[in-house]
Amino acid sequence: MTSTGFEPKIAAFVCNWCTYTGADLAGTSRIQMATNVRIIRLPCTGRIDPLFIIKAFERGADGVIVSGCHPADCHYTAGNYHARRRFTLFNDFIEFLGIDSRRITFSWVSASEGQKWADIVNDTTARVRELGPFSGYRDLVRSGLTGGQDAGT
Amino acid sequence: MRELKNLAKRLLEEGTVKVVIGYEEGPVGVRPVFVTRPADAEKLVFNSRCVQNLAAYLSRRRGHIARLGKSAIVVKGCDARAVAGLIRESQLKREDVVVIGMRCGGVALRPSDEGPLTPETVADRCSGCESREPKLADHLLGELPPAPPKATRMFELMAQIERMPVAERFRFWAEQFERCMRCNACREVCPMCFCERCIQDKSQPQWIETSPHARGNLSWHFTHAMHLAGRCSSCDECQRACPAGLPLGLLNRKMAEIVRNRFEYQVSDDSTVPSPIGAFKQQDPQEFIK
Amino acid sequence: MTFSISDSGLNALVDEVIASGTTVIAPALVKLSAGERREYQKIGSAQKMALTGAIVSNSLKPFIMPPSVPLFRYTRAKAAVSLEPATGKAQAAVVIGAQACDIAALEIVDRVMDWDYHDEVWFERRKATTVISLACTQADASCFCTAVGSGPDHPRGSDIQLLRKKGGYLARALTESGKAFCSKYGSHFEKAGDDADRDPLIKETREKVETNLKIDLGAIRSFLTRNFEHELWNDFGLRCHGCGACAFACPTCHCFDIVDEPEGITHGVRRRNWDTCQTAKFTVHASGHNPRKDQNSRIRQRVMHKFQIYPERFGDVLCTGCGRCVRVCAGGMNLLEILKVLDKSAEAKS
Amino acid sequence: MSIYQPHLMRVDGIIDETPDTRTLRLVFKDPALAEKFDFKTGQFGEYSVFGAGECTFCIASPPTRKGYIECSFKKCGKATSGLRDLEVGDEMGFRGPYGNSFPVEQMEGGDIVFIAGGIGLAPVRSVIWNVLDRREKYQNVTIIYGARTTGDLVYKRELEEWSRRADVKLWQTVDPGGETCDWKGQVGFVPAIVEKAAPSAKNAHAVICGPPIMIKFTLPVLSKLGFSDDRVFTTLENRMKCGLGKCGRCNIGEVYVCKDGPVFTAAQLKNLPPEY
Repeated sequence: MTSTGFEPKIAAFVCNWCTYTGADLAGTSRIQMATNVRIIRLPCTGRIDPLFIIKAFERGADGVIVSGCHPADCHYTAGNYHARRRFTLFNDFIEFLGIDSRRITFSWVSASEGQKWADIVNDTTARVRELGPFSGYRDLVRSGLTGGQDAGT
Repeated sequence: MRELKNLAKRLLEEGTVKVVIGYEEGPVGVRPVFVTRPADAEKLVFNSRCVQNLAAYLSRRRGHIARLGKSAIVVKGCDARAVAGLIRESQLKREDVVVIGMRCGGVALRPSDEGPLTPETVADRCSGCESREPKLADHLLGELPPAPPKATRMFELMAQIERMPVAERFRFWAEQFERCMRCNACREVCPMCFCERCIQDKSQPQWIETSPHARGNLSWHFTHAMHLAGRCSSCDECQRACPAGLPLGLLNRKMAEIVRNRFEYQVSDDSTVPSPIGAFKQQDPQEFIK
Repeated sequence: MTFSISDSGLNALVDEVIASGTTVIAPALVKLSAGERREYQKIGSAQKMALTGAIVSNSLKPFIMPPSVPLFRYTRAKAAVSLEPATGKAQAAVVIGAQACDIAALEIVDRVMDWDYHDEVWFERRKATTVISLACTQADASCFCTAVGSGPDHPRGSDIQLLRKKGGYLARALTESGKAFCSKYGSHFEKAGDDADRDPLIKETREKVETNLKIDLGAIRSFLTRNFEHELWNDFGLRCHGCGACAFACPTCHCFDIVDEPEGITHGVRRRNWDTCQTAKFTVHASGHNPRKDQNSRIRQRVMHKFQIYPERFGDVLCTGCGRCVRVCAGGMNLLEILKVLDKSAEAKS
Repeated sequence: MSIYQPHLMRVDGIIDETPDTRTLRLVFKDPALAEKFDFKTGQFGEYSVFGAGECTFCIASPPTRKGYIECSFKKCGKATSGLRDLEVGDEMGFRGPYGNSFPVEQMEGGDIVFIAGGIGLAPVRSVIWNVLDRREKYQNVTIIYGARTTGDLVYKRELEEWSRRADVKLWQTVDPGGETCDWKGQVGFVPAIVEKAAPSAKNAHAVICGPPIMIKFTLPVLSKLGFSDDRVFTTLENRMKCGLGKCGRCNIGEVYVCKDGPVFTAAQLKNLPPEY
């Protein structure tokens, strides 16, 4: 437990065929890992819309993991190739909007890589814990006077 | 532009097209015009104040224009990229539109900006434009004017933002999106935004909060830029149409830069080249994926 | 009662009001990537005020009816629900140096917001705001306030009206809260001012605006009543993108949407957001049927609501001629042009 | 409390009329309000499901029955799906009553013909029970109700009850092809059945509500039978948000459906611009 006692909340969007099974393998192999991650299962990385990641940050997630099958392993043959292009754009563009891309981990974890999944979880949790909480997005709501009408002093 | 008026009159008289979508001198600056009668072809003009991207009027969502019948459209190089985009994504058949390409010497920022083009009044997209003579055209009119002066304000703003640390950059965009009132002019004026029902209008689930507070606005503008990745013809109409004066063109410019660096793809007016997000390569970059 | 106040006196007055914790809203210069413009803003000090310059690009609407305002927060605990009103938090505010068209708009919208049901969400901010107008000396080709019963120095809706003169302003207290404000900050005001010293530019501005548009509102209203299906409506909608920027920039457009926004599984907030009749989803029924199918019918609705529907019920037009709808339109729509066509058709008919 | 804050209600009863139509019986959480609450038949309200939004329905129960209100709705959007997920005992919101009402006092002493199609029976049912609870004040009461198929008939128990009453003439019909083998009612579209029923127009009023196509073809039949346009009442459904004249959404020409309606006479309908 760190001095500040901050425990990051991390959302993980994983593909059902490889990473979810890999994570399951990590569990059955009794591999110890951080408990900050909440796994959301999707059919394929191709179904992981950047909007899901934005929604996670919008609702107060401090970090996000996106993981799926290695290229050429995709159950739907090309899901992860399309996803790779989308994540490439997402990763650079999110940085431009001012969201630290170190809060997001993209990875390929196959069904047999239980240990790799545990490492991903631990590394991401440690990194995000060090980056600190990220409630900036969720608190962007300024009720009452909005529309940027504030010229300051 | 005598050539343009005669061509429009001939096309209408022959019945090749039912409407010519072009520019006219409006009460406050140049504005779009829909010429259906040959006599009205006299209204058509083409000068450095023809800023609007008329390709937005070709999208199927404009039922009341499509009903007029086959159309001819006056395009500059940047507009031709949008027409190619509509054809590439099968919103429009090539033979359903007569493209009147205009050789362009750069346009001003606003359709009401009189006077010659200077680095302060020229539009951002015109600096270093290589498509001043559109290739996608059935007719190509006008001599090629000299290259426009270079406007540097967008490059300076882009550099300034990129120099900021990430937290300050978040605050910069948060303040910008604090001004947005979600009138959606950036969506309605964009030729590549032709979805029948935008994701904002889908309420089950409501992915993007429609309330105009900074959080909902950031999610919307982020998604808009992602949906335009590798498709945006960088005509900067979204930036011009924004009543709050947000630098929306910057978002698309950054996305275009990422697409160029990562996938060596440049949006062009050649509709046969597939857009990058629809396709993929085995050896796409993936150094950021663990 | 006409006072006068010097430039420095007004700055001192503004600083004192700010120091007292009251929000002060005034035109301020804003530097944007899209260039510099004058906007009503909450200012932190008097020197932020920019009382002269281009026409103010936004209106006072965001301060009285913000683009998004929470109505109440709900929390759900299993079956039970508890509501916590989010209204009732409006602070006292003073608007200084507002244009006549923006202030007249507040009073026009007051009528709708008080029609049978008193809309507290609107009136709590409205009552907490003292409005000090400044006679307008900047008009462009899109202004037509004189054509709709207003004008650059029209006092309608102002608690205190300032009129520029050499070295300062004439100040006319027009309402009870205006007089109360003048007496509260009496030290800044000097002895009675003479109306004759007012800046001649005000009169020139009025003449300039009068050349932009001259119409007969009554004729237009009766023409509109009988010509719902006139074919002239089919020509207006072609260049319009149907975005709604005109309705959002307009100080008198008051239509809104009510939306629930869950911020978690068990709690969230119900918000009132700006909306516009220019989009299809404004009137689409759950069955998919849409009484206003294309853009022409939506433009007809906007013109009808302003120049026939509202006047039929409240006597006045729902427009103050500020010209913002023309300035923000990306498609080049022009309300002055539409009104001229209607005025000509009304004359031809009668 | 602002005019947009709903009263809290508790779901007291749920009846599934058809696979996609449901009736909710709602009671006020605050008993003092339950006592004081009153409305006229034909008025509507905004029903809130917190987190999903508000939807606009007429109050389907008659004002003569105190202590609760009912609404019937078809699940087809976000808010109605939210309503659909409510269980007995859950709390939700109600704002109202809004709008004008059917002039049941003016109809006293004469005949009344009720014509309804599909879920259009909901607003009409409120008027029917309002009339039947004071049956002695009216002459003949005829009810003509049609739906696409027998499965689409709503308020089946009440239809059963009305058919057994001697002082009510009930015609039930289903669209051609919608009937089942043991269907004893009429078969045909509502306008045809109205023509067949041929209720007398002498000193009579009509209350009609249903899909626009049914109203379009039934009004001429009624005028042929001698019903004058100002004696035929219908209720219009337009998209609404505030329900009290502020949000600028429900107007047809200069008529605000939430303020001047939702109840209109056929005469008023005729000079409304074609925008509904």
